Amino acid sequence: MSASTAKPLLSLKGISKSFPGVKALQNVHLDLYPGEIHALMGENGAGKSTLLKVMFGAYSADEGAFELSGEPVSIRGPVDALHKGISMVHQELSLVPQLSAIQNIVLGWEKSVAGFIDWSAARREALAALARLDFQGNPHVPVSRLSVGQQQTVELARAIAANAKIIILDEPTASLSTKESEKLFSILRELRADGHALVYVSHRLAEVFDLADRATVLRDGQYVGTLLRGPDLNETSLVKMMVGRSLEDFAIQHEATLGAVALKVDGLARNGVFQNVSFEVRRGEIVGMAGMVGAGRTEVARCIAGADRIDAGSVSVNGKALSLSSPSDAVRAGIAFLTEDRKHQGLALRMSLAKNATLTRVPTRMGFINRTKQAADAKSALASVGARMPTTRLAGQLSGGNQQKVVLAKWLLSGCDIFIFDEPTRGIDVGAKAEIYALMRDLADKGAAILMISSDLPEVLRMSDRVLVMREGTLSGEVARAEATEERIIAFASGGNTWQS
Amino acid sequence: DYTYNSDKPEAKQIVGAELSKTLGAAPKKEGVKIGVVLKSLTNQYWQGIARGVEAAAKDLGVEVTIQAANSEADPTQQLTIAQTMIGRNFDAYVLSPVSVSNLTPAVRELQSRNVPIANADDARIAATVYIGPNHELNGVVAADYMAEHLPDGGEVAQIEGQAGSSAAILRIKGFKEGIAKHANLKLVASVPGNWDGTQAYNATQTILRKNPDIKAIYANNDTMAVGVAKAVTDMGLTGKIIVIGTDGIPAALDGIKNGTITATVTPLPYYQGYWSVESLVRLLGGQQVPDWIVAPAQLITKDNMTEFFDDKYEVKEGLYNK
Amino acid sequence: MAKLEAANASPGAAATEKWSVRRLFSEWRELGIIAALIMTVLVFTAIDPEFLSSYNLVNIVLQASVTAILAMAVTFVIITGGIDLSIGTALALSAVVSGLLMSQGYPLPVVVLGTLATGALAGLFNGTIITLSGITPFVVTLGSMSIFSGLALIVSGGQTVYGIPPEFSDLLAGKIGPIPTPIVIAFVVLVVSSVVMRMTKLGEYLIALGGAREVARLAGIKVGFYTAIAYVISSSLAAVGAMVTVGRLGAADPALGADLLLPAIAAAVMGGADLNGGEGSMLGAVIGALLIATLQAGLTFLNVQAFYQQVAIGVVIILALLSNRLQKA
Amino acid sequence: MAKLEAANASPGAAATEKWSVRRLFSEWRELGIIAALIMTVLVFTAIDPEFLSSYNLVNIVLQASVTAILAMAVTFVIITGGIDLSIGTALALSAVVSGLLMSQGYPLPVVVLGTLATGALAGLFNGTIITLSGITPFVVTLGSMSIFSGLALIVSGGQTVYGIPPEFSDLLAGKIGPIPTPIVIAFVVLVVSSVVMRMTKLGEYLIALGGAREVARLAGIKVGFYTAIAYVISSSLAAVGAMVTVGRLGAADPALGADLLLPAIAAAVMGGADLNGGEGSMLGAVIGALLIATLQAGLTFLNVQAFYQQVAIGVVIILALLSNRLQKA
Ligand SMILES: Nc1ncnc2c1ncn2[C@@H]1O[C@H](COP(=O)(O)OP(=O)(O)OP(=O)(O)O)[C@@H](O)[C@H]1O
Ligand SMILES: Nc1ncnc2c1ncn2[C@@H]1O[C@H](COP(=O)(O)OP(=O)(O)OP(=O)(O)O)[C@@H](O)[C@H]1O
Ligand SMILES: [Mg+2]
Ligand SMILES: [Mg+2]
Repeated sequence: MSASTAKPLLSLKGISKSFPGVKALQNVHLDLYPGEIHALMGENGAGKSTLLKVMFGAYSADEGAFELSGEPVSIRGPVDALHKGISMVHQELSLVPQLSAIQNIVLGWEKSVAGFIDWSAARREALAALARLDFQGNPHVPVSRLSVGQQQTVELARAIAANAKIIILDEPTASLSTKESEKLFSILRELRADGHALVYVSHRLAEVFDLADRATVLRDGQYVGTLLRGPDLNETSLVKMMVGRSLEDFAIQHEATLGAVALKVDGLARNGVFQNVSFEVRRGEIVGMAGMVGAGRTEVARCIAGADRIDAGSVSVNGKALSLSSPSDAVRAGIAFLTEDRKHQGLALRMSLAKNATLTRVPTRMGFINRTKQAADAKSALASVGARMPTTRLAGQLSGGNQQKVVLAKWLLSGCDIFIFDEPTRGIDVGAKAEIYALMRDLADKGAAILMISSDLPEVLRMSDRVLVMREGTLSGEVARAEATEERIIAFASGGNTWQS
Repeated sequence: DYTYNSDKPEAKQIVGAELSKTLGAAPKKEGVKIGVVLKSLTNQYWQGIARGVEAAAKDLGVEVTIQAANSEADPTQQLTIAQTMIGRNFDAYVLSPVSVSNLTPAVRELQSRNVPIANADDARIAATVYIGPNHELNGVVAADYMAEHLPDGGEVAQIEGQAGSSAAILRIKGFKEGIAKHANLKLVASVPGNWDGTQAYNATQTILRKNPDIKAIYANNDTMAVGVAKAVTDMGLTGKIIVIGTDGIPAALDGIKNGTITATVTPLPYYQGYWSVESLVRLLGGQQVPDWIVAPAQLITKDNMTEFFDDKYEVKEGLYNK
Repeated sequence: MAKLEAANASPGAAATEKWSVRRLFSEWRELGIIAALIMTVLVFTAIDPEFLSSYNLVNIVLQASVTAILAMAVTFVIITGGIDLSIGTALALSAVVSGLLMSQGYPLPVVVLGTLATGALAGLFNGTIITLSGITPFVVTLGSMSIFSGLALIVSGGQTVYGIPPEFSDLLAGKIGPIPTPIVIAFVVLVVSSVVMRMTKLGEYLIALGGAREVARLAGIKVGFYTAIAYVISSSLAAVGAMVTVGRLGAADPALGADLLLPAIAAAVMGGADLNGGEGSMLGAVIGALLIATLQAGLTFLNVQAFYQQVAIGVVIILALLSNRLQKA
Repeated sequence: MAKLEAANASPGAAATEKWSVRRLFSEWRELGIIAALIMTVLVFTAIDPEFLSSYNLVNIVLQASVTAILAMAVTFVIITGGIDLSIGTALALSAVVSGLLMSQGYPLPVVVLGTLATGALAGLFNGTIITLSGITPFVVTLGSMSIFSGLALIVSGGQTVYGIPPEFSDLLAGKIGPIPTPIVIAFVVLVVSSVVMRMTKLGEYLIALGGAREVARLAGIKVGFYTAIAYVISSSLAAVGAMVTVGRLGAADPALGADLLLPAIAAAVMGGADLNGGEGSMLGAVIGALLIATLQAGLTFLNVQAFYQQVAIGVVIILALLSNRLQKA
C-alpha cells in the first residue's frame, strides 16, 4: 500500500480562503491517496480546520480546484460531500444534545418514505457502526447523557456509517485519553486497510509518528511541505516546519522544592461520579492527575473549585477546612480552576481581554471601576504569560493557545496560589504548549501548588512531580516522578493493578 | 371663558333631543376645526360616534379630524394622540378617554388654553360639556326589563366588562342595584368577560352548568352578549333565557333580529357624536350649553328595532328631529 | 419507575426505540403538568363536587381547544429555539378573512383554503424575515404581531364580521357523534403534530436545528428553510384556531386572539417546551391549555372575582413549572 | 469613519480605551437607531413642516419619557440574558400604591420610599424565583405579570385612585426650569444607568453573566445574587415610571402600564440590547423609545388612522433592527 504508487483519490489544487481580516488559506495543495492516513499539522490558527471544512464543503474556497479520483469536481456542501464519499469528524463536538446516538448518526441522510423516517433502517446502520467501534453507552438516550468519550465515539460512528471513502478527522483525540486513543487508532488502521483515505489532525506529535503515512504541514495558511513516513518524519523537522524555528525541548531535569501542604482533599465524594478521593498538593509541586475520559477527574476538580455540590469529604487549604457552597468560596480561599472547556467556561468570548483578565479582581476607585488600572493590570498579566496583544481585543478572536494564556493571566491576577489545570494544553500547538509548560513550572517554583489533570500521558510524565491516577471515580494509584512510566500509569488507569499510596 | 365642570355631581342636565328646542338653531360657524379623540375604532359603537360626528360636521359646515387609540387597552397611546392633536391647534375638541385619568395632561393643557371640550360617552372628565348616557342607567334598564318579563322572578346573571374600566364599573353597579330593587330577582353569578366574546361564551357555559335555573343574563356590552347568545344557543336554550347586551352593535342587532339576543340597551352612539359636535359649535358661537347632555338609554328589542335602525343596522338619522 | 424513565426523557431520542403509542405522544416529560392538572381538578371538586359533573369537564375541554391549538402552534416554533408572538393576531387576521369568506357565502373548501392561505402567508412573512435577516424571532414577531393586528382591523374595517351562515357554525362548532367538533379538531391537530415531530424528517430537523443549529447546518440540513417552515406551520395552525373560534361565536371580531397569545405560550412551556430550543411536547402543550382552561372555569364556577383569578393563574403557571423542574431533577 | 469604528464596537472593548463622555453613553452600537430616528423626523417634517414645532417636539419627548424609563429597566435584565414581561404591571402595582399613599396625604419621602419599595419587592419576587428555581425568566415574569396586575386591581379595588394632592402633580409633572420634570427624571435615569453599566462592578458583572454565565460563576461572581439585582433594578425603575405617570395623570389607574411593555421591549432591542444577553445600551433604549413616540405622534399628526399606525409601527420596528444588523456587518 505504498501511497506514492497509487493515484490520488482526492487532490486539492491551489486552495485559498479568506475570512474578514484573515487569509486563512493561501494556495494550499494536498493529495490524498487511498489506504493512507495523512496527518495535517500546524500551529493554532494555521488553517487546518479551515482546509478540512473546505474539503467537506462546509466552507467554499475562494480559489482552487478539486479532483476526485482524477475527475475535476466541485463540492457544493456537506450533503454533496457525503454523497461524493467524504465525511468528517469535526474539531468541536458536533452532535445534537437532545437526539439519541442513533438519530445523530443518521442525521441529514435518513432513509425515509414520504418524509417518514425509516427507523428500523436507521437503527440497523447506526448500531452496526457503533458496534464496530464497540460503543458501550445507551444508543437511545440523548447524547448529552453520554460521556465525552462516548460522544466522540458517536461522532466517529457517524463518519463511518456514511461509509465514505474519505474520512476527515479534526483533532479526534483532543478529548480522549491514551486508552481511548489507542482504540481509535486501531479502528483507523482497519479503515486504512480497507482502502479508506483518512486525513488526521492532532497536536500530539507522538500520535502522528505512531499513525501517519504522510504529514503535510501548514503555517499561517500556507503550504509548507509534506513529509513521508520514515527517518525525516521526526519531531525536530516537523516542529521546525510548523513553528518556523526549532524549540529547545525541555526535558525538565528539575527537582521541585516542596513547601507546606497547600491543598488537602479528604474522602471527597460526589454521588454517582466519584468516591473517597483523598490527596494533598504541596507548595512548589505539580501533581499530575491521569485517567481515562470519564474517570471523574473533571468532577473532582469541579467539586474542589466549589462548582458542584460535595456529597461527602472535605477540602482544606493551608490546613483550614473550607465550606464550599459556590466557586466564590473556593476563589476566596485561593483556588484557581482552569477548565478543560475554555470557550464556555474559561472566557467571556464577547468581552475584551482586559475585562476577562480582571474579571476576578476588578480594580475600583471609590466604587467605580478604574479603567486605566484595569488596562494596566491586564497588560502586565498578559505580558507575564507571554501574550502580547492589545487588551481591547475580544477574547473570541484569539487562537486556542492565546486563549489559554488569557485564562492563566486572569487567575494570576486573582491572587490565587492553588491552581487546578484541567487539560491545560488541549487543542494547543507545540509552540504554545512549551510556553504554558514553562509558565506552570515557573508558578510552582514561585511557591504555588498545582494540580494538573491531563489525558496526554507524555505531558503528565513531562510535567508532574507526582502522578495521581483515577479509574471509574476512585483514586486507583499514585506514582512518584521517579517510577512514573506510561505502562504503570495505564495499568492503574485501566485497572491492571491497584495500589493505594 | 369656558367652564370645565361637566364631571361635577351638580352638573346641569338636558336631554339631547331638547337641544334645539331650548337653544334654538345652532349658529353657523364657517372654518371651524374640531379635533376628535376616541377610545378606539375597533368597535361599531365607537364607529357610530364617529359617524355622528361626521354627520354633524356636514350639517353645521365645520371640519373634523377623528383619531383613536389602537384599542380600549391603550391609555398611553391615546394620550400621545391627544397631545399631538393639541399641537394641531383645533378650535375645540371632542374627547372620549379610555379611562377617567389617562388624558389628564391633555385636558389640563386645553383648559389652560381655554379651549372648549366635549366629553363624549364613558369615562367622565372635567370638560365643558358631557354628552353621554347615564351608564348606571344601562344596567338599571336591563334589570327592569328582566323584572317586567319575569313576573314570577328567578335567578339572573351578569357578564362583567374589563375590570377597572369605568363603563364596566358603572354598568355593574347599575345592574346590581336594579336587580336589588326587585325582591323576586336573584343575582346568582356576576363573572368576568373582559369585553371579550370568547371569554363571555366560556363563562356563560360555566355558570349555566352551575345554575341551571338562570332565567336572564346581562352582558356589559354587545361583543360579550354575542358570545353569551352563542353559548345559550349551543346549549339549546334559545328563547328560554333572556339575553341583554349594551351598545347596539350590528352583530347584536342581528342577534335580536333572529331571536338569539333579547335586547340591547343603547345610548345611540350616533347621536352622542352628533351632539358633541353640535354643542361645541354652539359654545364657539357664544351660546350657553348645559354641562350634561343626556343620551337616553334606549332599550332595543325585536319590536322597536326598525324605529331606530335601518336594515344595515345603522342608527337612523334625525330620530330626535333636531 | 415512571420517575426513572422520566430521568432519561428526551424529545426525539426515544423515537429510535421500539415503537409504541405512548412514545408517540409522551416521554413522561409531561408528568409534572399532568400532576398539576389533576391536583387542580381535585381542589375544585373538593370545594364543590358539582364541578366534576361530566358536562363541565367536556365544557372545559371545549374551552381549551383553541388555546391548545395555539399552544401546539407555538411549540413547533419554540422547538426550533424561536418564539412566535404573532400567533394571536395571526389568528385575528385569519378569523376576519374566514369570517368575510363565510358571510359572503363562499363554499366550505374555499373558506378553508382561503383561511389557511392567510395563516400560511403570515407565517411565511415571519419565517422569511427571520431566516434572511437573522433578527431574533422575538422581535420580528413582535413587529408582525402589530402588523397582523393592523391588517385584521383594516380588512374588517374594524367591524365584527357577522352573518356567518349557520351551516358553518354547525359544522365547526357542532358535534361529531357525541363529541363537540372543536375538540375533535384539536385532537386531530395533536395526533398529526405528534406524528410529524416523532416520525418525520421535518420533526427530526426542527429538533436538530433547535438543539444545535450549526451542527444541523454541517449535517447538510437547510436550516433556513426548516426554520421558515416552523413559522408557516405555527401561523397555519393559528388559522385553524381562527376557523374554530369563528364557528363557535358565529362572528369574527378583529380583536380576537390577541389575548390568547400569553396563555398559549404559558401552556406550551408548562407542557415542557424549552425556550432554548430542542425540546417540546405536543401532548404537554395540550395539557397545559387544559390546565389554564380548568383554572378559568373553576374560578368562574366558584364565582371568584376577576382580580383574584389573575393572581391565581399567575401563581399556577409558576407552580406548574416548578413541578416540571422537580420532576426533571 | 464612524462605520469603521462601528465595525469593532463591542460592550467591553471601548470601555478600556481612554475614558470619554461619548464612551460613557455609546459605542456606536446606537448608530443604526439614531439614523432611523433622524430619518423618521425628516420624513414627517418633509410632509408637514408644522411637525417640527417646539410644542410637538417637547410633547414627543415627554410622551417617550416613561417608555424610555421602562426600556432602560428591561435593558438591565436583557443584558443578563433574561427578560422581564412584568415591568408593565409592576408599574401598575407601584402606581396604585403610590396613588394611595399620596391621596392619603403621606409626605413625599414616605410616598417615594413606599413606591420604590413596592417595585423593589416585585423585582425581588421575580429575581428570587428565577435564581432559586432556574425557570426561564420569560415564563416566571409571564406569571408575575398576571400576578402583579391582579394585585394592582385588588389593592385599588379595581377603581382609579383619585385625590392626588396637586403638589405631587406639580412636583412630578411640573417643570424644572424650562424642562418638564418627567424628561429630567428620564435623563437622570439615563445618566445613572449608563454610569452603573460602564463604570461600576455591578455593570461589569451583569454583562459578564449575560455573556458567559458559567465563566462568571467559576470566576467567583455570585451570579444568582447579581441576576436577582437586575430584576430588582428593573422593577424599581418601573416604580419610578409609576410615580411620573401618577404625577402626570393626577390619578392612579390599575390598568396603566400594561400597554407599555411591548413598546419598552421593542425600544430596548431597537437600541441594541441583545436578547441573548451580554449586550445592551441605555442610550439606545432611550432613542428607541423616542423613535416609537415620534412615530405615533407623527402618524397622528398626518392624520393616519390607528389601524394603519399599527402596521407602520410594526414595519418600523423590523426595519430599525435590519439597519442595526447592516451596521454591525
Ligand atoms: N469562521 C471564521 N471566521 C473568521 N475567521 C476564522 C473563522 N474560522 C477560522 N478563522 C481564522 O482562520 C485562521 C485559521 O483557523 P483554523 O481554525 O483553520 O486554524 P486551525 O489550524 O484549525 O487551529 P487549531 O489548531 O487551533 O484548530 C485563524 O486565524 C482563525 O482565526
Ligand atoms: N459532557 C458530559 N455530559 C454528561 N456526562 C459527562 C460529560 N462529561 C463527562 N461526563 C460524565 O461525568 C463523569 C466524569 O467525567 P469527567 O469529564 O470528569 O471525566 P474526566 O476524568 O474529567 O475525563 P476528561 O476530563 O478527560 O473528560 C463520567 O461518568 C462521564 O461519563
Ligand atoms: Mg482546528
Ligand atoms: Mg474532564
